[in-house]
Amino acid sequence: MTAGAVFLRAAANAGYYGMMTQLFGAQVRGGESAALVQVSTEPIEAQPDRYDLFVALDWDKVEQFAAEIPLDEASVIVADPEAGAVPAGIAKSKGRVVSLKMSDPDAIRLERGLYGKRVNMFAAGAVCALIGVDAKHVQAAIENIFEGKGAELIAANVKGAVAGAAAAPGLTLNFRLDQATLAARWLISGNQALALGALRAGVRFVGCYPITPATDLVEWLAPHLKKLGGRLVLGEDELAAINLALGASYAGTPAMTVTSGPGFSLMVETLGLAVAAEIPMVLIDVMRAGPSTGIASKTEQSDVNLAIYGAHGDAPRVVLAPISVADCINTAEYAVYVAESLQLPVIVLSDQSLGQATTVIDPSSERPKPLKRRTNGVAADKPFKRYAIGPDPITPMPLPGTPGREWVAEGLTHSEAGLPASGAGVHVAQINKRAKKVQRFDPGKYWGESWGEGDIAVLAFGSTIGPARAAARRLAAAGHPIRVIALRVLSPLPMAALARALDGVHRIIVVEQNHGAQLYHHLIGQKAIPPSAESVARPGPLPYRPSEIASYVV
Amino acid sequence: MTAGAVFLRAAANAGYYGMMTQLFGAQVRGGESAALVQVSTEPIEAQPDRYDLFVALDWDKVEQFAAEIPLDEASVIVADPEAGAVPAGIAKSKGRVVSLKMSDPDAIRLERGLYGKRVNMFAAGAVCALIGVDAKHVQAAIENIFEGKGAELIAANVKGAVAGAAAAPGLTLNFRLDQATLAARWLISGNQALALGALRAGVRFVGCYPITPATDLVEWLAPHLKKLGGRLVLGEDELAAINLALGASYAGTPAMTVTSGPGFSLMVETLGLAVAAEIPMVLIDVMRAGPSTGIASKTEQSDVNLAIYGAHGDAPRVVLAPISVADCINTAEYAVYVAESLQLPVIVLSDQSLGQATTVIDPSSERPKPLKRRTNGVAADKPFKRYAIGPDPITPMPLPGTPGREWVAEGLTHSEAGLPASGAGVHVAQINKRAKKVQRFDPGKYWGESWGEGDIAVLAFGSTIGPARAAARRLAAAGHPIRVIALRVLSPLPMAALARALDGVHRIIVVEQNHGAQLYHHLIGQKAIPPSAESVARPGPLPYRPSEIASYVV
Amino acid sequence: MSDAATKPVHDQALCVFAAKDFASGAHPVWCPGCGDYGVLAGLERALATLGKPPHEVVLVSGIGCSSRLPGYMSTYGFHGVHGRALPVATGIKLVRPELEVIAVGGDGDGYSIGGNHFIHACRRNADILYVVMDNRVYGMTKGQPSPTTEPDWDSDIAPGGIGLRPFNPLAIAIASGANYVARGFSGDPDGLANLIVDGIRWPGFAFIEVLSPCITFRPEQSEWKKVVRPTSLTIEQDRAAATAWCSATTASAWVSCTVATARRPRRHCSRKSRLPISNANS
Amino acid sequence: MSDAATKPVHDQALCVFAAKDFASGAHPVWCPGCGDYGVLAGLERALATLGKPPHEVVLVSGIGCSSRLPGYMSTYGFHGVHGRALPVATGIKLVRPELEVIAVGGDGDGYSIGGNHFIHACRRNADILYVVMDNRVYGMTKGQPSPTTEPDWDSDIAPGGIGLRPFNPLAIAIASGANYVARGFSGDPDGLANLIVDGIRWPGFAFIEVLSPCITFRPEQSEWKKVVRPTSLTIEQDRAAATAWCSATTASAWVSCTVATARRPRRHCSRKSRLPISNANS
Ligand SMILES: Cc1ncc(C[n+]2csc(CCOP(=O)(O)OP(=O)(O)O)c2C)c(N)n1
Ligand SMILES: Cc1ncc(C[n+]2csc(CCOP(=O)(O)OP(=O)(O)O)c2C)c(N)n1
Ligand code: SF4
Ligand code: SF4
Ligand SMILES: [Mg+2]
Ligand SMILES: [Mg+2]
Repeated sequence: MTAGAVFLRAAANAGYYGMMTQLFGAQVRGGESAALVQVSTEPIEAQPDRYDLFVALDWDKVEQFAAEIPLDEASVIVADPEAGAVPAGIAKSKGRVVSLKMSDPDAIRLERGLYGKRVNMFAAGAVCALIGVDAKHVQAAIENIFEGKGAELIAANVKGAVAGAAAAPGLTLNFRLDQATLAARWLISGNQALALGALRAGVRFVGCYPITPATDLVEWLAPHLKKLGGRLVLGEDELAAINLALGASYAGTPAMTVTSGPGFSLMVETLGLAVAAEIPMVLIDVMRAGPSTGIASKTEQSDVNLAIYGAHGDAPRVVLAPISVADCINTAEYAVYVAESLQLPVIVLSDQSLGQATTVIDPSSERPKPLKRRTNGVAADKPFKRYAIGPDPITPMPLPGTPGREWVAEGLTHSEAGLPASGAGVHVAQINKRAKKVQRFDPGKYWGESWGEGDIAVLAFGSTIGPARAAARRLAAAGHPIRVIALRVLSPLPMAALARALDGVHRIIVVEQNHGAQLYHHLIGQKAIPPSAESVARPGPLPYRPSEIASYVV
Repeated sequence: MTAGAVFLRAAANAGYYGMMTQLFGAQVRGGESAALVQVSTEPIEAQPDRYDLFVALDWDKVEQFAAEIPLDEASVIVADPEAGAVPAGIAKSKGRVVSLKMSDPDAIRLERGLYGKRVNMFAAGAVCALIGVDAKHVQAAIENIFEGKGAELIAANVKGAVAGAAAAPGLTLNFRLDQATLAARWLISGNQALALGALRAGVRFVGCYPITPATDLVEWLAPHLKKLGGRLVLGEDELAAINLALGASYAGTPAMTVTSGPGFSLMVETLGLAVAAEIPMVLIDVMRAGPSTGIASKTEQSDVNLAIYGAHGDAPRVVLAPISVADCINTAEYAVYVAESLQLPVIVLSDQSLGQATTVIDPSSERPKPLKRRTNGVAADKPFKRYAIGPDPITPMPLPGTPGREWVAEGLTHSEAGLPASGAGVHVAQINKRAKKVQRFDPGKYWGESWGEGDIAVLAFGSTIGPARAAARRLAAAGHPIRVIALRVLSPLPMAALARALDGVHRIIVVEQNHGAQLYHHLIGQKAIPPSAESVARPGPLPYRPSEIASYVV
Repeated sequence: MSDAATKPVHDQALCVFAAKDFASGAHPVWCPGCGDYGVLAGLERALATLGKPPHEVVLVSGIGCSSRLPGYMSTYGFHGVHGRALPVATGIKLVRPELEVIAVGGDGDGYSIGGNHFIHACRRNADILYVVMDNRVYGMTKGQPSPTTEPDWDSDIAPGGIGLRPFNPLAIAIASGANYVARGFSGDPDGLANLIVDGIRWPGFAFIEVLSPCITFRPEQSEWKKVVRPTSLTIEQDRAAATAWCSATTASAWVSCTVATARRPRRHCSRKSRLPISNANS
Repeated sequence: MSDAATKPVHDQALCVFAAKDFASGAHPVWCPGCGDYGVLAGLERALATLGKPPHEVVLVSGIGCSSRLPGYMSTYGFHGVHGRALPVATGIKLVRPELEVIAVGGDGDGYSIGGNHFIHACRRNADILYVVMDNRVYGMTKGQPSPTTEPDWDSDIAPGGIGLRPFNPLAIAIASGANYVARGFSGDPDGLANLIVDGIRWPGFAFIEVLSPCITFRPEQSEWKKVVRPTSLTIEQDRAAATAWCSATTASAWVSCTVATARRPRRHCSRKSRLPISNANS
């Protein structure tokens, strides 16, 4: 892991783009693992069809990762001969095996224990040298990653990397990349990017309960929130987490909860309350493989149905999905603004694949326009009409503490003044009010994005957009231009924008990572695409490869 | 209330069909209320467009019920002149007002206190006499309803009814019904009928938590379960309730949980577990007006989305809806068989309108064919392959206690032996296994029902079927024959049967009681009906009237 | 016990509000005679005594007859879903510490579906007051046994009685780390108002269990008013009461909670907070 | 304490199984050195001692490192969702009283998300055993403070410490009405096996809190084995220990639960059941 991190950071320091994802074995901690790193002079948004280079530190249980680390005859497998024979699952790729002595038999026990990562650093140093990353960038990366761990440890690791770099030329491999262009870039994961966006938008309260793969999002957020005077509260469960957030939001602080599938399922009752009582809140779901506990650490996009349709009763909400790791920042920021301005829950559907991919991004200078919640109730007759029915379905929600505007947030069917009521008139009026907020919601240019031309369109969301775009580039290069349409707003569907994006398209292919073709059926059910549209849907845990999409299209 | 019950039971005793629904004011207990009773020589399945007779015992806060008690110029309003003037909300119906002295100013305080229902009984007696129900049936009804309350109370109530009957001729009203045909019929509510069906199917364990309008279902069930050696356990919350049921089912006892919207929302996480671990269970949702706490005591059909799509991940389940109060028995029984045989959760979507309508039904002699769960695992290698992948997606689940067949029910992605696994192969294999069980599920004739001919079809489910059929009868009589198609299986949609039922139809109208047209979009999304189909959807709490549907159709 | 919490209740300087200023004017849905009217009165009086203006008070509740209370007061309110009042109240208080946040509800809402939030609120120790109107029944759903219901109470859903030992809110609150634990009686709104004032002033989580009869589904509870003995206000005056109090606040607090002790005003079981107050994690 | 519960543990007549007969053979995902291995060993030994065949035993768990345990045993099992082991176990036991039903899990699973089921299982008193492997951390999610975590334990999610008084499982169990409450240590699988045998034989709900170190996220817990002092087996032999035991089982049980008391075998805090056993409502 650390080897991958050093490699990626060194490459980033040298001006390359890159992305790292990680694989872990079954053991909770300390078992086998693998870091998958790509570097390029171009931005990277998806895992590749194949890897060029495979460096084995040891072979222990590595075969379980074979499906996730595609290799072929053109791949090079670097391994320490002392680690033993290449296991069958890796060897069957027919990749060329190159020997490299990495372990230092002379290292004293203390060195191996205390500085145990030296083999890793050797590998990192060697790979950096192979692609042409300067030693100074490697050193800087090591200093950054081992910051605070002491000079001794850093020196030992640098020593390992230097040894690796020295050994690299002996391999006579050519993986040298073109010269990179230096620019101010960020090394960030999707989870961190979502957290950052939420902070930017003013979120200062987070109610949460740990759950993989969303925990690192809140762990990253915790110290930052603290610095900004905000609060992160660990609830006793997800029911507490979402209700804590809802309370804080009612009290005037933009608030959020962060979870993954199982926690999300537990939250839908209170989600309905946020709809009915019209309280803004953001719920981030970093999707993992389901159903039930599923595979906690692996990706899937199978909570689409729950996000759009979860909760009893008619409970309209807004569902967004980030378009890329970089876009996580803007989508999160936008989500908060939508929630605050429409006074309803906004769900952000990310997934493990986006969330835990550490990526070099070009930070965008453009940010969503801030939108605030309306708190300035008009001079009130008593009682204050929090839920007034009128031309504008969005009605002011004064902050508690405001004199003369006292109101009760109400989850029962209620009158304009927020008192429980059970007549047909009030019930329908309030349902219409809430529905109108969503119907009239116009995301403008935030509806999604569209690239390319041609009469075939691949429609995707979240982490399937990257591979779809990579597939499109490949197809275009082969003379088959297609469009890629990325939906940021999954619900309510941006019908007009989508229709424009689909103009002139004769074949629509909806690509998503779940078994039920959840987005596809949603799009058809809402008449956003015709029943003749095609579906490419399969569950996780493997990420889509560009070739998988490209080969379906042609 | 008691007056309505006596009237309905007396009419039933006399051989009439009938249905009673009840209205309550805001006060938790002891406030204003109204009983809506219909009687007829034909079976009744829906609330009418108008009522013939309105008997006011007092006028206190009665106007709040006006929308739910449609009256017109042809209606007769019977009231005690001492109760004061007819309130505007009732008077505006222009119904003819007839005076009838009901209260007995000479009744001593004890009589009014202890036998306080005498005014009610006077009214019941009078109404029974008006439609021609013999006094002996009234007396039997009173004896039945006040059973165990003592002879003195019964005598006093009978006295009141007799007085009412004696006063009836003086009103010179003609509401006399045709002679009824006596038959063995049942007076039962939809909730009771569901409970009965579940018991018939062998449900012997219920985990529940009280919630209106599902509580009376389990309250009716409790003593019966006890008698049959079963158990009803009141959980500390809905999370406990569904997990209690799941545990009991795993252990071999057909088990069920019963709830309404808010409780259902809390249950979807465990619902996903039942899917993943393949444990049979039945979840009855007696729908009420939502979202959130909504209107607890009023009807709506707005949990369709949650029932079909609730739970994170791909979690295929079966969703059924009873076709009528009488059908609640068979649908519940069938639900249990489907759950047991497919080893998955089956949701029964009833609603307050069906559940709390006390109805005279002809019990059906036909019952669903029993289906049992497969417990006889083949002679096992160790470990036992509970989740074996093979041609049949339904694999035996031996009961705990069976030697040599030990297995672990598992909610994580698991191997055939039920051990947690995270590879793509096992994940996809198990997802496919679960999906296949649902895809191959063939409900046969239980898919739904269809009545009538013509090229217009009204498609409905649950409590909207009754008014749709009433509308169809009216339209047919007026020379506009239409079809009514009732779906019992809402998911997976019975595509072939539905296509047959729709054969030759040019206009499809989906009628449902929610704002979002949830069933309609589901049908379109699954391509069961074309996008050109029409939707009639509105929320509760008012029941659909036949005229509402008829006037949309033509 | 801090100074704030032992201040005399009727501090005239603060009394710029009357109890009626805290009434919303909405007509309660409660049955005539319901104990919750007394709790409403007690709350109104306590807030008047404290002199906090209505707009600086937030009442938070779940679902149940008792949970309807926020709608009947002129303060801000949050009538959420069943069982979740405490996390909502905590969220409000943490971001707006200057507001007076009071969670209210019933025994079903608080001890059954809300039980987990209850025990964790006790340890989280946010500066909120929690008032539970315990009628030992689910009133709103028409009479099922709650966690505090006597094991032999007959009902439709549990014929012959639920057969479970009742949940002991005071003992569990103490075991969970609550510092202010008291019990009041809705039949004594003034005594209750005193407890509420104390509880609000208490610098941390304060819990008041109020015996509040459900006259509709537990009509026998109307007898409570006879069983609740008036005891001397200053227990030090009364050796026997002092002894009883002592034992009640230590080991056996959780077995000796009978109705007879209900009206002892300021019956706090307080332990010095071992941790800073209002530290509902950072 | 009933006779069954005080029977000597090594009743040879019953020992027709060896501990290894209860191992599934699956390789645990636990980190090498995790305390849960000791609990697994203790359970295997206890079941061998009891002589129940594997197929008559059902192990029920939620989610967490500790909750993976059922997969490592050769019995029937139910690995459900996070926090819900107890209602599942109760459902199983109520319909199949002849099966031995044991719920296991962690401090997060049992005291955090599962806290409500915990307190209600104590009062419901179904005849099941509940073993919590308490490592004062969420291990599976990589190191966040659980309800039992010390307030000053630093972690990414709560920098500087969560700042809350720890949840006291023993005190809460007792306050909630549990009759059999004990604490064991995973570093002493034999002592633990004794407790488990006792707990299974106990005719009602039995709760064993096991200190089970997480050597990965709480490496300092490997010191526990040093702090856990061996105390004389029969406390009557030791006046000081007896006194300490006494106070620990009464009022202050919930403040004196330090690691030092962890290894006292058969440290039951038992009160005579006030209600019939296994009465998890009718
Ligand atoms: C999630 C959920 N489950 C169940 C209900 C139904 N319900 C409403 S109030 C209530 C119990 C109320 O009891 P309690 O809190 O004691 O209040 P009381 O009516 O006795 O004052 C229940 C179970 C609900 N509204 N939501
Ligand atoms: C509903 C839900 N929320 C959160 C999680 C994530 N999660 C898995 S295990 C766990 C905590 C485990 O802690 P503990 O029970 O103490 O077990 P340990 O791993 O320490 O043995 C959490 C929060 C989940 N799986 N499901
Ligand atoms: S049912 Fe009971 S608790 Fe509810 S309002 Fe009536 S008396 Fe009060
Ligand atoms: S993380 Fe901790 S609790 Fe989990 S297996 Fe490793 S040592 Fe055990
Ligand atoms: Mg109550
Ligand atoms: Mg733990």
